[in-house]
Amino acid sequence: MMIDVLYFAWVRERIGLPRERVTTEAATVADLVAELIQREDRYAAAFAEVTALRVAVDQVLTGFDAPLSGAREVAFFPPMTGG
Amino acid sequence: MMIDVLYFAWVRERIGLPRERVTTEAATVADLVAELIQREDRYAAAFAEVTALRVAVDQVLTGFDAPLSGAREVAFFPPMTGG
Amino acid sequence: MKVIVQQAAFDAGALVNTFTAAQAGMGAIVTFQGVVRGDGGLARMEIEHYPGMTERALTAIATEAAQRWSLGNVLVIHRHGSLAPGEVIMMVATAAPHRADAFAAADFLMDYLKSRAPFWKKEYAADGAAENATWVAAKDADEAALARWQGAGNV
Amino acid sequence: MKVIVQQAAFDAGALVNTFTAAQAGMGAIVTFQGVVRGDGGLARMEIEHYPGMTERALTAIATEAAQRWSLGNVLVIHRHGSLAPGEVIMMVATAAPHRADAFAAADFLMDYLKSRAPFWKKEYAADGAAENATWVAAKDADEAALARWQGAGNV
Repeated sequence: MMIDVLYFAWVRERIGLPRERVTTEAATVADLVAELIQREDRYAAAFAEVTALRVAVDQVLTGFDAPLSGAREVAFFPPMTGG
Repeated sequence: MMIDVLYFAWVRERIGLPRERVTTEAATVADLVAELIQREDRYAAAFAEVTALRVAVDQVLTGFDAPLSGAREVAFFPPMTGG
Repeated sequence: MKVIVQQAAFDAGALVNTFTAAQAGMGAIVTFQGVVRGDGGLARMEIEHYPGMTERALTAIATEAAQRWSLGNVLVIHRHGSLAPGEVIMMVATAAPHRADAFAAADFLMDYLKSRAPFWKKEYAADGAAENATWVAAKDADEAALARWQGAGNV
Repeated sequence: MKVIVQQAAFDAGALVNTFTAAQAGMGAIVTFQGVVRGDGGLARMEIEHYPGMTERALTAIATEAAQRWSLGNVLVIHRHGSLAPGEVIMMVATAAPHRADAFAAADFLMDYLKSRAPFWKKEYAADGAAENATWVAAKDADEAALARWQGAGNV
């Protein structure tokens, strides 16, 4: 399946791009992260402290164990600092 | 001594005037109330439920046992309802 | 710190903007506005106050708030006289480095203002007859609310 | 209920006045404004957000507030892009029949907005150099603040 993967804040800066289209058979967010880490060092650097990250699937916050079945958009980012 | 006595809200309405100058030797607020009640029925009516009233001596909230020595202004009114 | 008691209507938005612009280093601004509700056919209300004591009481409450919390500034403005439903009765504004202080101080100011500042509301129904006008009774809940602040802030 | 996400500055006072005037039967209006603090020589900050999700998250938080408390209306406005010290970052406004609900809902909105809406702040020092800019770290206290709302309101 094809998924749009988005990166924000320092995750975006470490990976070096704001979004990309990924072809994957990953069953969960965690599986997708494992695949991305294999690709290049910059992904490994961005996902080094996965507990420091947040993830949204189709624009809703969720956990790293969330299934990706049917998902169109997955976003990774640090904890939010709005307000 | 001479004291300005002020009345607000329904206390003012029951007594029928907003303020008056009173000559009194009352030692405390409670003594002053006792004197006023003796005067006329309208005072008795206003001070019938003294626990429902608040008092300020020289513009500071206090209790009915407060001394009047040196006081220039005593005000009686119901609980406040501002805001 | 600024305390204003007046009969005239005020422009709450303009006051808020002026208040916000005057702060330095304050990250949080909280405002509360009290508005006349038209419940039960209320036509207007009259707010009586105690000139002199009103300003003293509001200043004392604002000073207490500034001692309890880390505040950059406090504004209290309260009207008296005749007000129609929808009119703004009063406003408090607090500025603080952090939001928890700004919220707590505004909440505190309102609780104390309601039960400790000398204002009294009289409500007039649509017929406007003085004999049908009624003084608003203080709520036990308002007095009870003060207990929330025992030991709150830097006290 | 209204949620606005924009780059442009907004007139907080004008928005507050419009918000207040639009209420019927609401006795209490609370607003919170977040302002850029110039601490430590901050020259400006950049606020990044997640278009699409931002509006969804803010709407979800506002809806949650409206379910928990008796509210007449909720407004949330948040800027993104470049902001200088003293500029207003965002504002929430709540209208309720009674002040306790208006205060609690505004406080709740802020806590959730801070930790659950996808905004990220990057701070630039006076030299403006991108390599010296730092992402603001989330505070443990902000996450902990959410626990305050377990079971609060009509839930």
